[in-house]
Amino acid sequence: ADKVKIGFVTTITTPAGVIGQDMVDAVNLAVEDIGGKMGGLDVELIIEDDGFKPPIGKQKVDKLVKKDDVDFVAGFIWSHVLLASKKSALDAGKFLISSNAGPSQVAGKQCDKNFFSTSWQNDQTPMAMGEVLNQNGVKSVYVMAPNYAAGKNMIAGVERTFKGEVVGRDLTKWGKDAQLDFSAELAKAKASGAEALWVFYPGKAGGALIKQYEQAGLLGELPLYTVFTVDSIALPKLQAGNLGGVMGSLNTQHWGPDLDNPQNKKFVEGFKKKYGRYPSFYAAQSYDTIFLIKSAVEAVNGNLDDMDGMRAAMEKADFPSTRGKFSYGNNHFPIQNFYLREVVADADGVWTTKIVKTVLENHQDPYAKDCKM
Amino acid sequence: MLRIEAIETFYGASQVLFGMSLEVGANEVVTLMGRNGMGKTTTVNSIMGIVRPAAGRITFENDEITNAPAHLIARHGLGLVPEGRQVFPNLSVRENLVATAANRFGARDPWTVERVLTMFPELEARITSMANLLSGGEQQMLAIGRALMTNPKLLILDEATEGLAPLIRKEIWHCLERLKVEGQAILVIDKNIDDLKRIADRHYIVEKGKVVWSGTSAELDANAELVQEKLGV
Amino acid sequence: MSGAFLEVRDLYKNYGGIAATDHVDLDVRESELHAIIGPNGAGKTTLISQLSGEVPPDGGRVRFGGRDITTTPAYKRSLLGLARSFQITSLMLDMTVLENVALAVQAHAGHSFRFWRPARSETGLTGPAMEALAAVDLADRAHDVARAMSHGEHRQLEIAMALATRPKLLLLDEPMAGMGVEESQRMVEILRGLKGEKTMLLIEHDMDAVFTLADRISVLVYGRVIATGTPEEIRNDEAVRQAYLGDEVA
Amino acid sequence: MDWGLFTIQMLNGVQLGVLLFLLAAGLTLVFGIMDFVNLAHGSLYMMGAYFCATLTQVTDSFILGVLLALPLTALLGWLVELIVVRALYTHDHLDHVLATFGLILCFDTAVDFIWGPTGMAIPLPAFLDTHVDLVGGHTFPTFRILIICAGLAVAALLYFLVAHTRIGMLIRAGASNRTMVMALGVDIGKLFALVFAVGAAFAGLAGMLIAPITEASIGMGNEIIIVAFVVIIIGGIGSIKGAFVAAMLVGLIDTMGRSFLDQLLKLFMSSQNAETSAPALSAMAIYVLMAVVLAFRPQGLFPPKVR
Amino acid sequence: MLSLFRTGLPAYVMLAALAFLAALPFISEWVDNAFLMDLFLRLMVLAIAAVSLNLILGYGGMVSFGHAAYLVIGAYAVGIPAYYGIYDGFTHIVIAVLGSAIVALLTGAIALRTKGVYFIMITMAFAQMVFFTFVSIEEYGGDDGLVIDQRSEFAGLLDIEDGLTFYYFVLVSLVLALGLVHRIVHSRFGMVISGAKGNERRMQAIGFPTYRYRLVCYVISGALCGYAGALLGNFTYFITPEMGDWVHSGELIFMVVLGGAGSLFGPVLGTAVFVLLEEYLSRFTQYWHFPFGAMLILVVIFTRGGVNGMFRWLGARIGLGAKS
Ligand SMILES: Nc1ncnc2c1ncn2[C@@H]1O[C@H](COP(=O)(O)OP(=O)(O)OP(=O)(O)O)[C@@H](O)[C@H]1O
Ligand SMILES: Nc1ncnc2c1ncn2[C@@H]1O[C@H](COP(=O)(O)OP(=O)(O)OP(=O)(O)O)[C@@H](O)[C@H]1O
Ligand SMILES: [Mg+2]
Ligand SMILES: [Mg+2]
Repeated sequence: ADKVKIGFVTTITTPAGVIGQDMVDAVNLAVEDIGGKMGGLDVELIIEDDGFKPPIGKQKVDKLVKKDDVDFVAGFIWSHVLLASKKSALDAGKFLISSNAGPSQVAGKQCDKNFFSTSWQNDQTPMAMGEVLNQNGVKSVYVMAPNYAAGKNMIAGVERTFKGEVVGRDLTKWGKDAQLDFSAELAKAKASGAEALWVFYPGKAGGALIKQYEQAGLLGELPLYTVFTVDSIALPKLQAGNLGGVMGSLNTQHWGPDLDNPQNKKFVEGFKKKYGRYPSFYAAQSYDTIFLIKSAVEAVNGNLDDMDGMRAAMEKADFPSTRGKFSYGNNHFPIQNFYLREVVADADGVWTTKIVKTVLENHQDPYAKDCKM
Repeated sequence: MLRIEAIETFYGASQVLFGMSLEVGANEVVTLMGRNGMGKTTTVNSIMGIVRPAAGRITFENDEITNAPAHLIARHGLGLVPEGRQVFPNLSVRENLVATAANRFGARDPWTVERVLTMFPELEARITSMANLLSGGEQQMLAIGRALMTNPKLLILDEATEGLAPLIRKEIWHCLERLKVEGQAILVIDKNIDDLKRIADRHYIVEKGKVVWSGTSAELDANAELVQEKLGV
Repeated sequence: MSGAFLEVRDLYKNYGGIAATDHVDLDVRESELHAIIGPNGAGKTTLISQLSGEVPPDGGRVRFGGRDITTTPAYKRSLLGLARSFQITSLMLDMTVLENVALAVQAHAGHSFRFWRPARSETGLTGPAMEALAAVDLADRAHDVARAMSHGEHRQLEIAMALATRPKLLLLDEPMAGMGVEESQRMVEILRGLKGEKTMLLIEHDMDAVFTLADRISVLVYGRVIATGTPEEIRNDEAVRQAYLGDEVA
Repeated sequence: MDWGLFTIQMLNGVQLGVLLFLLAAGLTLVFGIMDFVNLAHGSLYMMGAYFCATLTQVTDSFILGVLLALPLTALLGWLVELIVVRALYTHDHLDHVLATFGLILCFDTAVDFIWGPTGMAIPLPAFLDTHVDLVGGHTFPTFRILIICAGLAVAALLYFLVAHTRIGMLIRAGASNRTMVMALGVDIGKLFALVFAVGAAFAGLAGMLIAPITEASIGMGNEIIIVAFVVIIIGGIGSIKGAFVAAMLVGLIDTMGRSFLDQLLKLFMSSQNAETSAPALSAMAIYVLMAVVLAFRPQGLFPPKVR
Repeated sequence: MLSLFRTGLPAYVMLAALAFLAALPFISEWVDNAFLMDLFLRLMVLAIAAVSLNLILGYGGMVSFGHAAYLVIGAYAVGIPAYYGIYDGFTHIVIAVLGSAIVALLTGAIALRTKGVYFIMITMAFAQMVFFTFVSIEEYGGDDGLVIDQRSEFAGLLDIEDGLTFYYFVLVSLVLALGLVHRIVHSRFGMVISGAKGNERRMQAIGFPTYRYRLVCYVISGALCGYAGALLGNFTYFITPEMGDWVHSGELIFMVVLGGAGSLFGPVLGTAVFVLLEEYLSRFTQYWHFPFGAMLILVVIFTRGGVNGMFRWLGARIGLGAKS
C-alpha cells in the first residue's frame, strides 16, 4: 500500500453534528500537524456520517471496509453506534479505534485484540465524580442521564464509588428525538430532598438542562455535578445565553485544555488558532487517535500488512498524547488520571474549565477483569 | 350579455365541446336542452371557468372572460347552481347562505337570508343544521338560495329541480318567473320541457358538444318531431 | 296483513329532535311495485337506508321474506336479496363500468376469499355484468372508467349495479333523478319490464313515472305515512294533494 | 403523595399542552380546512425559533425578537404556500406527505447551511428568567407561566375566528368544495394563503417560546410534529376545540408519565426494571391514548360534523 | 380487453431491472466493489417491504404509517432466538411471519375501524407501541439494539452466511413476493380490495363485508413485511427498535409512492431510487438532503404517480406504449 487509509465515523448531521465537527476538525488538524504522512505513507482520511443512528453507523462501516478498504476504522461518539458497528469492522480484519465511545461490553466480555480506545470506559469519569461527591460530604444525590448504553454505564459508574444514597434516578428519552425539556424531572429532583444533582447530558441536551436548572430556581438549592455535560461545546452557548449559574460548577474528566504537557499545549493552541475556539475533549481524543495510528504505522515502517506489529506498537501507547503519558490495560482501554474541573472564565473572558485536582490516579476501568484475550 | 363563440373543451384527451356557441341577452331566460352526456354541464363549467376551453371566446357584458379564474368570472355577476347541489356539507344552512353572499352591483332589493327563507320555508326549520344532513331536495333549495345570495346578473341553473317534489318544483318555476319579471337573466338546464317552454324566451338544443337547433318557445312548439328526435319526448 | 314480503312495523328514527321516520308501518307485497312519494325531507331516503341496513332505526321492526332483519348488517341484507340504488350516486369511480357491475355480480357468487385465479377473465362474472349493463343501455361504455361519465350515465350505472346483484327486492331511490327525458322513459321501460318479476320499492318525484308504474303508493309526510293506496286513490286524496301534489296531476 | 409536586407537575403538563396546542392549531387548520397534510409544519416551528434567536441577538431583546419574528415566520409560511403547497391542493394526501417531507429536508439543510449545526440559545430578559413562588415552598419558572398565558390567548382568538367570522365560514366551505367557493366569487387562493401564513405564525410562536428553554436547533420540529399530529387526531381533525382538549390531555399524560410512572411500576416490578422501562412506557403512553381513543371514537374526540 | 392495471409499467422495464439484479454480483466483482452487493441487498430487502406495503396502500387504499413495525418484528424473530442460540432459519421465518400476522390481526382489527388520516395515524401509534416495547426490554439491548452473531441456518440446504447465496436467496424472495402480490390483486379477493378502496359504502351495499376482506389483506401484507424483516435482520447482523421508528415507516411509504402506488413493480423502482440517491447523493456533499428534498418536491408536483408516472411519460414520448 502506498497510503494509510483511515475511515472516521462520527455524527455530522443532526444537532449532535456539533460534536462530530469538533472531532473532524481535530483529526484534520492532526493530519496537518504530522505533515500528512505516517511512516512514509500518505494519509487518506475518509469521514462518514452516522446520523446518530446505529444502523447507519454500521452501514457506513460496511462501506468503509468493503468499498474503500480502509486500514483503520476510527471515530464513534455514541456507545450504541459503536456496538452496532463493531462486528463489521473486526470481522473484516481491520483495526477499530474508538475516539470517544466506551461501552462496558467492549471493555469487558466483548473485548477484541484489534479494538483500541483513545478515550475512557464509560464508568470511569462518573466514578471519579462519585469520589468527589464523597469528598464533598454529599450524603444523597439525584441522578439523571439519557436512556442509552452510555447513560446506564455512567449511572452505574457514579453508584460504584458514591457512598451516600441515590434517592432518585431518571433515564430520559435519547436518540435523534431526545427529550430536551426536563421540567418534570427537575421538579422531581427538587422534591426528592437530595443534597446534590448529578447529571450526564452530552451535546446540546447539556446546555438545555443547565438552563432549565437555573430557570427552575435550583441554583444554590441543589448543587450540580456533571460529567460530559459542561464542556467546550455547551459553554459558548451558555455564555451567549448569559447563564452565569454554571460558573463554578464541577465536573470530572481525564483531560482539560489547561492540562500541562507539550502535546496538549500544541494541540490547544493550534486548534484555537485554526478554528477560533476551545477544543472539546472529543477533539482531544480524536487528535490522539491519529497519533496512536501514526505510532503503529511507524513501528512497522509502513508495512500495513503487519497487523501484529502494529497491534504490539499500539499496546505500548508510545505516542505523545494530549493527556500526557498513559498506558493501555489488557482490554485496550487507557489507564489514566481523572481530574476535577471547575467552570471559570479565562483571561479573555471566555468560559472554560480549569483543573482543580486529581481525583483518581492511573485508574483502570472495572470491566478489564472480564476481558479474556 | 353572455356570448359564447365556438368554444372547444376537452377532458384530458377526449373532446366534449365541438364549437359550442350561444348567447344570452339581458333580461332573457334561455334554456339548454339535450340528452345526457351531450355537454350541457361542460358548457356551464366552461363559462364559469371551472374547466378551461381550449379554443373559442366567452364574453360577458363585452368583457372577455375566457380563461379568467373562476372567482373573477363569478364577480362579473354570474351565479351558479351546480349540477348535483354541491352545498358546503360542513357549514350550517345559514352559513351556506351568508358565506359567499355579496351585493356587488348594489341591487336595490338584494337577496337576504330572510328572503330566501320566504321562498323556501322548508329550510327555516333546518337553519342551524349542517348542510350534509339535509334531504336531497332541501340541499337543492339551499343551492339555489346560495346562488341568489350573490345577487348575480345572470343566474345559471344546472338541473336545479332534480329531485324536488312537484310542489317545490312549481314553486321554483314561479320564482324564476318572478325573477324574470324583475329583469333577471337566467340560463337554465332542465328536463321539464313543458315548464321551460312556458318560462323561457329561447332554447338551444345541444347534441355532441354543439348547438344543433335554437329558437323561441313558439318555434319549439311548432317543431314537435324535432323535439321527439332530439330530446325523445 | 302479516305475511307481506317486506313488513315494516312501527319504525322510528329520530335525528336531533326531528322524527325523520315517525312510527311507520308499511307492507310491500311480493312482486308489486310499491312507490313512496312525499315532500322533500319527508324521510323517504332515511326509510330506505333503514331498510337496506345502513342506518340503524331507533325503534320498530323490519321483516323481509318472513325473517326479522332489523339488526342484520347491510352486506348480509344484500346477500339475502335486498338491493338499493343511491339517490346521490355512489360508485367506484376509479374502476371501469364493467368492473363496477362485475363486483356486484361477484358479491352474490359465493365468497370472495379467492386469492389466486384472475377475476377479470371469469366469464361467470363478466357475463351477467354485461347483461345488466345492456339492460340500462351502457354496454358500449363497459370499458370506460366510471369517473369519465356524465351525471346521467352515472345514474344508469347505479341501477345496473343494483340489478346485477339479482335482488328479490329492489330499493330505488329516485332512479330518474338527473336523467334526460328519453333516459327517464327508458328507465320507466326497464322498470316496467322488471315488474312482476321483482318486488320493487320506488322513491320518485317524477309523478308521470310513479303513476304509470306503481301498483300501490304510500305517501310519506314528516316521517309519517299519511296514505296508502292505488294510484287512483292517491291521486284523489285531498290530504295528499295539499301536502305534495298540488294541482300537478289534477 | 406529595401534592405540591403534583401541582407543579400539573402545571408542567399544562405548559407542554399549550405548546402542543400552538403547533396543533395551525396543523389542524391547514389539515382540516384545506385538507392539506403538512409535515413541514414542524419546520416552520424551527424557523420561528431561529428567526427569534437571531433577532433577539440583533435587537438584544427577546420581546422585540418575538414581535419581529412572528410576521417573518408568517411571511415564510406565505411563501411556502405560494411556491410549493399551492401546486399540491389537487393532489392526494400521499403526495402532500411526500412533498412536505422534501420540504423538511430542504429546511433542515438550509438551517445547517445558514446557522451551522450548533443550535442557538435565546437569553431571556431578567424579569422572565426567574421563578415565582407558589405555596408550600414550591417554585415555578416565570417564563413557563408566560407560555401558558400565550397559548390560552391564542386558543380563544382562534376559536372566535373560525367559528364566528365569515372568513371562518369561507375557510370551512373551501375545505369541502374549493371549486364551488371559487365559482361563487371568492378568491380561495388568497384565503388559503392567509390560513397557511397564520398557521405558520402559530407554529413559529411555539418555536419562539420553547427555544429559550431548550434552544433553537436543527430538526427540532421533526419529532414534535408527530406528537402534534397525534394531538389533532385525538381531538378530531379540523376541530380547534378538539386540538385544545387533546393537547392538554397529551401534555398532562406525558408529563405525569415521566413524573410518576416509575414509582407506579416499582409497585410490581424490580426497581431496576422499573427505571429502565418507565421512560419507554411513558413515551408510549400518548400512542396508547391515541389508539384507545380511536378504537372507541374512530374520528377522534370531537369529530368534524362531516366527512 | 380490460386494462389489467392502468398504472402499469412497460413489462420490459421490470424484466430489465430483474435481469440487472440477477447480474449484479458479477458486476460487483468486475468493478471490484463488494459494497455494491451490500447496497443492492439492502435495496432488495426494503423492496420486499415496499411491495408488501403496496398491497394494502396501492391496491387497497390503506395507508399504513406503521409498516416498519413488521420489519422490526421480523428482525427480532431472528435476533431473539439467535440470542438464545437458536439459529434454525425455518423457525426464524415461521416466527417472523406468524408473529407479524398476529400483530397485524390484532392491530388491524382496531385500526380498520378508522378511515383516512385516522387510519394513517393509528397504524403509526401501534408501530410506536411496538417500537417502545422493544426499547423497554432491557434484556434484548433496549434502545441500543442487539447484535446477531450469525445468520439463519437452513439445515444444510442453504448457507446464507455466504454472501452470494444470501444475495440470490433475497432476489428469489423478491420475485416470489412480486408474484404473490400480482396474483392476489387480480383475484376476486383483489377486486374486492380495490373496490373497497374506491367506495367502501357501496361495496357493503352490494353485499361485501369489506372489513373482513381488508383485515385479511392487511394481515397478508404485515406477514410479508415480517418476512422482509427476517431478511433484514440476517442482512445487517444487528437489529434495533429504531428500525421500526415512524421515519422508516414514512420512508416505506415514500418508496411506494415514489415508484407509483398500485403498480406491481413501482415500489421496487421507488426503493431503488430512494436507496441509491441516499447513498450517492450523500457522497457529494454533507448538504445532500437539500437536493434530495427539492427533487422529491419537484417529482411530486410535476409527475403524478412518482417515478412510475415519469417512466410512462417518457415512454409516451419516445413512442413505447405502456402495457395495457
Ligand atoms: N371529468 C370528466 N372526464 C372525462 N370525461 C367527462 C368528464 N365529465 C364529463 N365527461 C364526458 O363529457 C361528456 C359531456 O358531459 P356533460 O356532463 O357536459 O353532459 P351533460 O350534457 O351535462 O349530461 P347530463 O344531462 O347527463 O348531466 C360526457 O360524455 C361525459 O362522459
Ligand atoms: N344524518 C342525519 N342527521 C340529521 N338529520 C338528518 C340526517 N339525515 C337526514 N336528516 C333529516 O331527516 C329528514 C329526512 O331526510 P330524507 O333524506 O330521508 O328525506 P327525503 O324524503 O329523502 O327527501 P328528498 O326527497 O328531498 O330526498 C330531513 O329533514 C333531513 O334533513
Ligand atoms: Mg349535466
Ligand atoms: Mg331523498
